[in-house]
Amino acid sequence: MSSIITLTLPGDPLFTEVARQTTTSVASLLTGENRSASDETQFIHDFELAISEAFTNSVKYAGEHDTPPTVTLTFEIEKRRLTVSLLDANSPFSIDTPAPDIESYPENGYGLWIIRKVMDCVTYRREGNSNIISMSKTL
Amino acid sequence: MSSIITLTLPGDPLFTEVARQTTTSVASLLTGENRSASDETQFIHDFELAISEAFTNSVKYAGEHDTPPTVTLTFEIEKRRLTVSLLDANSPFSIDTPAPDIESYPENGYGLWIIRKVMDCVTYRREGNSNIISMSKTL
Amino acid sequence: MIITETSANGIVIVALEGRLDALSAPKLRGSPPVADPKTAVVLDLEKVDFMDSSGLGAIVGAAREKGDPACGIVLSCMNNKVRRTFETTNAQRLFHIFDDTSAAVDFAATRQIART
Amino acid sequence: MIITETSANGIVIVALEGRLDALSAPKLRGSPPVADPKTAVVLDLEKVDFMDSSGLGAIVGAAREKGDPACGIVLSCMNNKVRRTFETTNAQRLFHIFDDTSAAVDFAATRQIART
Ligand SMILES: Nc1ncnc2c1ncn2[C@@H]1O[C@H](COP(=O)(O)OP(=O)(O)O)[C@@H](O)[C@H]1O
Ligand SMILES: Nc1ncnc2c1ncn2[C@@H]1O[C@H](COP(=O)(O)OP(=O)(O)O)[C@@H](O)[C@H]1O
Repeated sequence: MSSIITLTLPGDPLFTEVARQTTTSVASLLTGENRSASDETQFIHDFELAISEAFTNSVKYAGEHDTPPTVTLTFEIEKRRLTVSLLDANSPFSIDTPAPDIESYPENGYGLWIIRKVMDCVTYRREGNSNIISMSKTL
Repeated sequence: MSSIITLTLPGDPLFTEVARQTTTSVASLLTGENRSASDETQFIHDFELAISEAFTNSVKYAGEHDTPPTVTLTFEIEKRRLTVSLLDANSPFSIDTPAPDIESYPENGYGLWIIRKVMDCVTYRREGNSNIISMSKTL
Repeated sequence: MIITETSANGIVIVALEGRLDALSAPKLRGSPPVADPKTAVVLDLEKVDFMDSSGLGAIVGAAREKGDPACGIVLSCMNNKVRRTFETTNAQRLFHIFDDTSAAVDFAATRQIART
Repeated sequence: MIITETSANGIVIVALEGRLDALSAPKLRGSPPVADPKTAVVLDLEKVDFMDSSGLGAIVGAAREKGDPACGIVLSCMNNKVRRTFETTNAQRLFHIFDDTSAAVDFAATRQIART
């Protein structure tokens, strides 16, 4: 059986830290069962990083709306696996971005690449007017 | 204008730490504007304590149900004031508990007393089949 | 929460580390030196990051069951967070509280000799 | 994020403390020694608790605008969390990276002399 946690935040960069800290505390729930401390630290940090990227994107690409945007994070814990999904009301996008062309010293375009690199599995779907990006990793 | 954050957790003591850490990160959003560091620390800690008490009660008094219980926390930030409300589906109760009779070394009965002591304002209401306890404090 | 037991001058020192809440309070309550009514204990609270009323209740309840509650559990190294939980309930009145563990041990040892 | 500027051997050392993300990256990007294309900077990352791609982009973008990107910003004291962000994007290849700030300063000073 899995456990579900949901967190809804205003779509404002001020709340990125709440998204990260909640993610850190949820990811910590999976630790402490004879894994190496460095694997556990990496697991927690990788979620912190991925969620920071995804939340920042949801806020950055929110566009203009009548009502202030919100972002909903859903955490699903199944044994040693954590899946975090972010839902926003932005325009659709593709997660299959190219690797950053690092030699040209790019200032942007790293976010989705980093998410795919640090997670085991990343999926995207469109539901009604919402984007849902799901990121999962097993400890 | 106020900002609203909601967090829904399984009604299980394992998730108390997530409730506390999210509370800590939300309360931290109100700090950093020329308050003394010790006032800020106390403000954050008092919320951490109050939410730990309220969440523990929601879990402890959940009773038997067909579906696993959940607890929903709502955070409302208005300038220097934070209000945290907890919603559960338990039986109704009263928040006007007496002061603990400390000389008799009681093992229980401290929770609501502590919440009232460390918060500026605590209210209770019954909505449908839900209890909502709201706790607020100004930094 | 991590519970470490050592002893000095015939007194058991129980040092706590981490969070003392509804999840960990039963572990403290059930630890042999705390649960045994005849053992005088110094409880070192320095490394308690967080303590709520479930933790407080475990300490107060265990003290009640000791022969001499106020000397059965002696407290040391309370940090500000822990102090807040004690003070909002007036529970600090029930205990002898020391800033360092060795002073707490000396006190507990003297009391124990007086009783025997 | 707190940005502290000092200097040694004619090299500006910019030390960062806290979180380097979308909220704080513009502050780093706009700090005079980082923004000025002619100033060689040692960026001390030891106290960065967290860095995501917005922070990385600010550092990489600022380097691009320096006369000699690889020597315009020299990095020191990267912790594991920061290293992870650099390595997932291969951005560590763009920089000279030192374990301590004084070695980074020596390197930057030598390069600056070589250029003048
Ligand atoms: N939540 C989102 N809502 C709308 N568009 C998005 C979202 N996330 C990513 N995108 C789109 O995908 C592109 C690539 O994102 P990313 O790899 O994070 O790099 P960057 O944000 O720096 O461009 C963005 O430029 C944007 O067009
Ligand atoms: N969320 C809740 N749901 C149902 N009953 C509650 C809830 N919170 C408190 N109560 C009731 O109020 C009483 C007092 O609570 P409290 O002061 O926290 O002390 P304790 O839980 O130790 O009895 C509880 O015994 C319980 O009957």
